[in-house]
Amino acid sequence: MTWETFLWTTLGAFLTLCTFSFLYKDNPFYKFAEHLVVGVSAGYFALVLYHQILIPNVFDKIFDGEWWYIIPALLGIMMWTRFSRKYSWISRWPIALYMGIASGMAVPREMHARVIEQMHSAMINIIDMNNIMGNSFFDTASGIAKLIVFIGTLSALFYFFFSKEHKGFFKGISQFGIWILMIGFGASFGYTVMGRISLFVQRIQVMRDWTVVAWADEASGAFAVFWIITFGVFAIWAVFEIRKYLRSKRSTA
Amino acid sequence: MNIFDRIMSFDRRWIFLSLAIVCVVTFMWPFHVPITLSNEVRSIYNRFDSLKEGDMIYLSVDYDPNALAELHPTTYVLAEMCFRKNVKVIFGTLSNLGQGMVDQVIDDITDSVMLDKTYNGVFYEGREIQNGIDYVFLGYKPYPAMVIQAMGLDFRVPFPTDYYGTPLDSIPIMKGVKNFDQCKLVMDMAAGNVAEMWITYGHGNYNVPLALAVTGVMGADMYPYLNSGQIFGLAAGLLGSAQIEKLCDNPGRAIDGMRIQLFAHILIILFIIMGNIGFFVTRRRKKMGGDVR
Amino acid sequence: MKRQLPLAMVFIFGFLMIIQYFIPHEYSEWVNAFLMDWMMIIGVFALALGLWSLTRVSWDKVRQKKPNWGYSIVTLAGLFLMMFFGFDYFRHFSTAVGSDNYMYIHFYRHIVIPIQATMFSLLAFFIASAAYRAFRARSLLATLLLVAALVIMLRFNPFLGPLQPIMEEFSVWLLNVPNLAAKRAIVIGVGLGMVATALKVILGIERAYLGKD
Amino acid sequence: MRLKLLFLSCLLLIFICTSAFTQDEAVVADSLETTAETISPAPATSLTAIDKPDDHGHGIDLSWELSADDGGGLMSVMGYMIYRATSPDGSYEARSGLLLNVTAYSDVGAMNEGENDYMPDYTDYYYKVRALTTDSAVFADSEILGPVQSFGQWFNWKRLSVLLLVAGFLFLTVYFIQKAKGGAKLFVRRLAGIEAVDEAIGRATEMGKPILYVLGLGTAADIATIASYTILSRVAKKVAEYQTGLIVPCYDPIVMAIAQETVKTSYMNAGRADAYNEDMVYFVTNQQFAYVAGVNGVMLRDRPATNIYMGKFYAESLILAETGVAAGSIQIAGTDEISQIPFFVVACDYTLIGEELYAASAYLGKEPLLLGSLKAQDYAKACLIFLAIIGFITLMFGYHGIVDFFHVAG
Repeated sequence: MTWETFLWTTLGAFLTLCTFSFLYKDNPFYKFAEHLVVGVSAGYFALVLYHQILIPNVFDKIFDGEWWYIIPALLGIMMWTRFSRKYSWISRWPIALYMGIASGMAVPREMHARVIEQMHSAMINIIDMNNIMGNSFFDTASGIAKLIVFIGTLSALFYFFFSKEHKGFFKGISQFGIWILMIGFGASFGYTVMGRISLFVQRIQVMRDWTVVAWADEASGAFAVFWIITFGVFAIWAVFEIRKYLRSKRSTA
Repeated sequence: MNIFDRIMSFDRRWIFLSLAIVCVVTFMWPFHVPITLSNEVRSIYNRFDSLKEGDMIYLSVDYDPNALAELHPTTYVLAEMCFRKNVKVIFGTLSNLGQGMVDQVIDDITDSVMLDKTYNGVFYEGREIQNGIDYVFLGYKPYPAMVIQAMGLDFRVPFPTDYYGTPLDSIPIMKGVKNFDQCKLVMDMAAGNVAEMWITYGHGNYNVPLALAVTGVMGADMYPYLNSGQIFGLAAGLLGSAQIEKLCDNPGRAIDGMRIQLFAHILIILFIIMGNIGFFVTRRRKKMGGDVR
Repeated sequence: MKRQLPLAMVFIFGFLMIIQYFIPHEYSEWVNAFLMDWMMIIGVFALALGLWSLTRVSWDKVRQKKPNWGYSIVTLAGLFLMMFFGFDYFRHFSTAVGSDNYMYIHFYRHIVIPIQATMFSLLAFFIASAAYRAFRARSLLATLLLVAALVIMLRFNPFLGPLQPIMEEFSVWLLNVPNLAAKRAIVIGVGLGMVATALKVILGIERAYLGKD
Repeated sequence: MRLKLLFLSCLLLIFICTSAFTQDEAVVADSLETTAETISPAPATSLTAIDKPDDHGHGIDLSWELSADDGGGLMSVMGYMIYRATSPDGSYEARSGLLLNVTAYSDVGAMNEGENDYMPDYTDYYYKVRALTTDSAVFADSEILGPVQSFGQWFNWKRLSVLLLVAGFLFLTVYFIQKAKGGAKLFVRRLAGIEAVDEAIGRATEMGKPILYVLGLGTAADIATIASYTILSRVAKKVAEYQTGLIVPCYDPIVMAIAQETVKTSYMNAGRADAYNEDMVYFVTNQQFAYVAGVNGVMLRDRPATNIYMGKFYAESLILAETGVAAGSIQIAGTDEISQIPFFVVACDYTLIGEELYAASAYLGKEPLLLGSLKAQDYAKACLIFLAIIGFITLMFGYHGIVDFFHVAG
């Protein structure tokens, strides 16, 4: 490993620790990492848009003779009237255009993708399945399971009625609907736990790899210095925290 | 304030700390965890185990780096198992980033065997794993459904040459190998809809004995195919990979990952149980008119 | 002019896009692609507003010496260094221009990626603390939530012994039956809600975003 | 083109070697080859070609009947290929790969001039289908069919059901809005999450702390974000009336611009234009977790009394909500992102699930116009449930009409 890569990866490792320190409480290290990443990522994003959209999709096109790209460019520039108090109403035109296009796009497409497609798959034939009872109690392909999905879907939809008081029969069915919703939420939650733990494991792996590589190489001296400094800084901070804590305890007692 | 009140008003940073400790410790310390074996994974192993020297199988590596954590261990273990048993392997991929995956698997195993004569604790006495003799890598072609159908006719149709540019006819192990009829089984490691294509076109058209290793998310959707007998085995997610590693007696990343997952889950479940006990006890006292603070 | 024209534009472009969906002709495809480009381009220009806002808020903190003002200098420094590297046509670091600039790439790789990945991995902890706090059998609904989550989390636990395969099967059932029903109902409801909201915007009933006068 | 030919010739080569014999005896095949394969097969018949319907042009649909020798007769036909020319006796070029056991094919070319495989509209094309055998020299061409032209359509009939549903929904919306304008009383049931908003603003005022409103990660084009503006405008109005602080960190610059306009309007409506400050609504950054880091910082340092999350949220939902819990804020969330609802349900005090987010604006405003559209939504839902039940029952008796209505092919 060269000194150069050593320094860069060490910076990354240090910032990783800074971010993890947030789990304990808000602290100067986290504040530093947070403010740094906000600035750097905003700058990064600005440049990405500049190089990947503004240049190829606007300037290049206009200069290549597709003059009509001046129109969206002008609309974009109209957004800048927001810098002025007097003319800021002009910025409503591009906003109105944006909202119009977005809403118009959504109407048929969402109707198709969400409502129609889901309705289609909600209506299942439970009879022509050759196993109505299924192979076992928890067979997901059985007719009974399919019937539960169908009834569950409809009752959960009943829960979303807004202009009807949930009373009588209506109450029963929307109650069943909310049971279904809750079981579904619990299941998704439990299912996600596994993936989230592996995110943390990945970070451990990154830190371990960095440690192994750094130790194994000529930069190991600098590596030791890094660890000493990092731990030293964190330790001093911890001592201050503990003292503060003890003092507060004494004062309350 | 008694113990139950303490549980109820417990600082969540203790949870963070214990979770971090559990993860780091289980990560660093390779102790043994029991892994329960499911029938669908066991049947994959049994098929592989019954292969004889000189048999041929097809391994389809249809995932990209995103699913690497879950499926890579399976590919490693199964490929290694075949090499060990002198079973010939045809590698192919239907995912455009899959070539890198196959390359990595082949390189890691062959290099290790070449240098140390061992791979992951398995000793290869006086033997090397050679391209064209122990395995062949066909490479990647787009349009998975078409490729599977064409391979059912003849491997030479979609892949006139292998990944390295050698014509298939001049590769020793491809002599007399025409299509899936000469393969004892097809194992598909898939992230995405390629798995269903293998079922529809591979199994449906050519009746190949097919087993799948898929990502955890896809697992639940694949059970119907298992029940209907379209696939003979199914390994889903990291859990499936870990079971295969265990069955093949070749522990690696999947078992490591499982160990951490398992203990982290147990810890979280313990916390949930503790929270509920605390909740019930304090509630009962509240009902009895006790002092709750 | 200040209010009627924008409302008219929303109406016209909204209906244009609805109609466009039903016309397969290539002219209609061209219009669609062109308008998508418009939205993207307006977004690029609007970014200047965003950067200005970030700069001003940070600078105000520094100037007025608000609490934690020192960190705002870090934000500003990060932002402007990145901009400088990205526009460095004089090749101060003897490397390529623009998004291939050495410093630009390394700042991204070794500052943005580690911090973002770590932020993401905090979820491992938060999912545990959220589970601890919320999964209590307070009511029937909370119990259903709790039981479903527990079953799924126990599905691969070998310490359960003979119960484990049952848990496995039960969790597959939970994911494919009640979970599917819940998701499907939510998707249909959300679809209707979206269409209703979009229609309200097009018809000019929802107009909070346009401002007054 | 060359690839296709290579593909085909390769295939043929292999078939020559292996077709009539078992694979192990491929070597013997050479000597017997000539006797087996000299009779031409029967050609494919009843070739039809029409412009591909419901498309943007540049495509022609073909269909034919299998050759008599495919799967019967001589059993010699193994597949088909489509050939096209621009005049009946011009040079025919292959337009498809080998088609196994099919009787239909769509010949689709590129739309723009200069692209590879460009297929101009309103041009006469002539087609023939070639039935191929294992011997590349033995094949049979169908009769030549033509001329056919391709052209784009002005209505996509496959999407008719979408049009009908959109039109029906539009009708319901307009009808109920008219009815509401006429002064009809419309009932809406209570929604805990919505009522909590008022309460939470009151609490923030008592505590003298600000309210944090997060619009989520959506762009201004996401309908969830649009719904969120409306909620923001109601919240901002109440905040202005109570003179509480408001913090709106934004993820997208256009969202920021619109949110500024929304908040400003609300302050003006509340008669407190002087209290509005441009920096209430500000841009953070457009990278997911960097944004989360920034918002977390606000929660821990400004200690808002209430956090309101409305809009599109992804994996960051739980990070935000748990930090909010640590900071001791009351939290109200609403999102249409299904995978994130469970996390909000678990970590927040009140959650608007899916459609409730879209209904929230009507609730908060209590304007008859908005309530009217809520009523339309309910009627639409009732119709869908009714149709689903009918479809479900008729399906059991083998009638697919309703199910097919809800299937959009293109």
